[in-house]
Amino acid sequence: MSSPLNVQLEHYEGPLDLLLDLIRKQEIDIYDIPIARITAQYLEYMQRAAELDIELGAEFVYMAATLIHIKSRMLLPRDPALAELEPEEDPRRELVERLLEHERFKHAAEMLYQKRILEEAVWSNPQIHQFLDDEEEPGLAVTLFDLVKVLEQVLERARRRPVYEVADEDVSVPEMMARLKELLEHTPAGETLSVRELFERQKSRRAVVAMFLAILEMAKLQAIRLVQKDLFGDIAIQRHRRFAEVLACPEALAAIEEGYR
Amino acid sequence: MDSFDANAVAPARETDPEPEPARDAAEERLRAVLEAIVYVTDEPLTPAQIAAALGEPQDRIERLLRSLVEEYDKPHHGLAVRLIAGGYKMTTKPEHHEAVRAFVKNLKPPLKLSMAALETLALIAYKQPITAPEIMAIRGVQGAGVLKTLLDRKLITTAGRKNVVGRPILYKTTKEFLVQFGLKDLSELPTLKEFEELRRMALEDDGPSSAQPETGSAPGEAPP
Amino acid sequence: MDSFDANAVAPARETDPEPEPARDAAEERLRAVLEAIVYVTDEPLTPAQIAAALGEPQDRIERLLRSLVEEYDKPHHGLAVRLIAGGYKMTTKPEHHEAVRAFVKNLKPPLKLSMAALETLALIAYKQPITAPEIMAIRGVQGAGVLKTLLDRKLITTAGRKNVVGRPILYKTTKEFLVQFGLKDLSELPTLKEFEELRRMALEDDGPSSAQPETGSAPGEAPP
Repeated sequence: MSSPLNVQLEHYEGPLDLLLDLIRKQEIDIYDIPIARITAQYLEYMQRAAELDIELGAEFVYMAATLIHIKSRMLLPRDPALAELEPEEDPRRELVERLLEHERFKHAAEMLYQKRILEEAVWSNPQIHQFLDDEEEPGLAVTLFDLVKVLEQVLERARRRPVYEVADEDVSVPEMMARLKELLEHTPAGETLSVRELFERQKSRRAVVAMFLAILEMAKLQAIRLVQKDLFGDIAIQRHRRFAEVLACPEALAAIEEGYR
Repeated sequence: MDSFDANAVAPARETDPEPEPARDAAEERLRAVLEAIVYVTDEPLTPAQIAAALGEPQDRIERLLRSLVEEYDKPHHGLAVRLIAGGYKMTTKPEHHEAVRAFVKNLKPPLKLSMAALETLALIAYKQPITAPEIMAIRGVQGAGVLKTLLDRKLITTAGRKNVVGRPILYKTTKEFLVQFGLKDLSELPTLKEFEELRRMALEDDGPSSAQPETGSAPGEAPP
Repeated sequence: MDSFDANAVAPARETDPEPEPARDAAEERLRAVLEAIVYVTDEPLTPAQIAAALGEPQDRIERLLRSLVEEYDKPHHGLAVRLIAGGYKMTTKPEHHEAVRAFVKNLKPPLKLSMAALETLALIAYKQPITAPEIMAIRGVQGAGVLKTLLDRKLITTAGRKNVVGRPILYKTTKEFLVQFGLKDLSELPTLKEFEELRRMALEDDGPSSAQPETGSAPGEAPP
């Protein structure tokens, strides 16, 4: 049996690629595929792949079954009476159509590839910014896909954020300190919390005040450090290196609690 | 001097039997404005957009844009006015890429797409709107994974849902797709029928008998 | 056709008493390259810089750049090649600035949204009807201005009030939202589950091989 596979085992994206390659390499008329020969070659490829421990997807197995099925249908003698009533369709037809369609898209993909090479050799230098007003905020053009992607990101962010929001807005400074402590414990080392964001997340004036005092108390205890990168920039909270030590000390916390009673 | 140029630059007018000098001056000016506009904008602009914004009849705009395309098409120009995604856009010509590349400040990131991604993209371009299961069925591979890459790069987008069981999402190509591949519109993709004909012609030419010499491993040869 | 172009386009050559066709083609090509270079760079380039990069004599480059300046100086061009600070640069002509500015203003901008607006819109789209405090709670930041942007753009609208303390306003997406995103109705929004599915498939597919274009499948071959 002649084999076009005698050099090396090529990689095929899928069974259709393999079949097409077998057909084209041997210059077989695709409208009249010698199904027995092609099936044998196809199975040989699978066999070799197995020997080389190359894992082929389930679709390769499925195609093998399809080929064998077609082969058996072609071997079966037709009932002449039935053939007259209802001329049987060539069992290969559906496969041939799929192969042709597959090949068309391969060609189209190659054409796109060529087009892309051409576009990569081309530059544009639009000067529209010279005619736009400065205050126009740079934005992003948006698709529906962006929308769901962004939703996923927001929800993911929300999920990772420790829950500390309370329905009860009557929150005390020590309680707020405890929450801040928990938040900081969940903040990776070296990263900071934004003071502005902390304030923005508070739902009531009281909570904002409590948060403010909690930050000051913790800074005083040297449990946290406040950092401001630029003048008037956002203030960030960092764990002080004594963070754990200080907050593990019950007396200090009790004293603060007493102070706010 | 001026009349010489006017004749030289606008091949569209060559077909015009009687040149009217008065109209020509206005035309010349409008064409100059169009040149400036095409130069300035980043998105390909459709003649309709330009006509509306300038308050000019669309056919006039279209005619002048075409004459701009022709003018820049000449070999003495290193720039081109191109019809991409239904609109006009100025770019350098690809044949000068080697010289131009040295002067480009911000190199655009290459659009690296695998052949599988390109095939899927081609498939969507031809069959749109199409669902992921349909794509898988045609490609014969369990691989709709490239869809996310294509979505991320804004080459495709969603196009509603198909009214079948499971209501799968439909996908279609975007304007960005046309821009990235420098296509006028989808019709510029060779039709599937054309492929079919090419294939048939190739078959007829080669004939079933004439084995081509360049295919190294002739089927008749013995295996190892 | 070619000879017509060659005569028509190069006014520099008009002063040239004896046109040499062989040199002309090379000159034409070099001038085209210069046009592309002057277009592509933002900083004015000196003839010395260009000459060095292209490996051409500087006087030749200078002569061709001057001829480019002359060519674009003609009234049918809306662009100009100008000598600024000892270097050459392509710009629009000042006399067309008003027209171009008016044009840019009239262009309908595409749907552009800031990240904050996009996040808020996504939340409203998927969780509607939803209140401002609820949006804030999920996003973790306050974004009062964003709601106004979305309301102004008619992408969202109010949907009554929620029966909780403070009776906050509920928001929902509008018909305009559907139009902008090409949706028939909200059920056509892709679900998070579908999105995750896409990502999962992408992870599976983009395993070891398909991240890079495959050299095996011979993309270099010309399509028929």
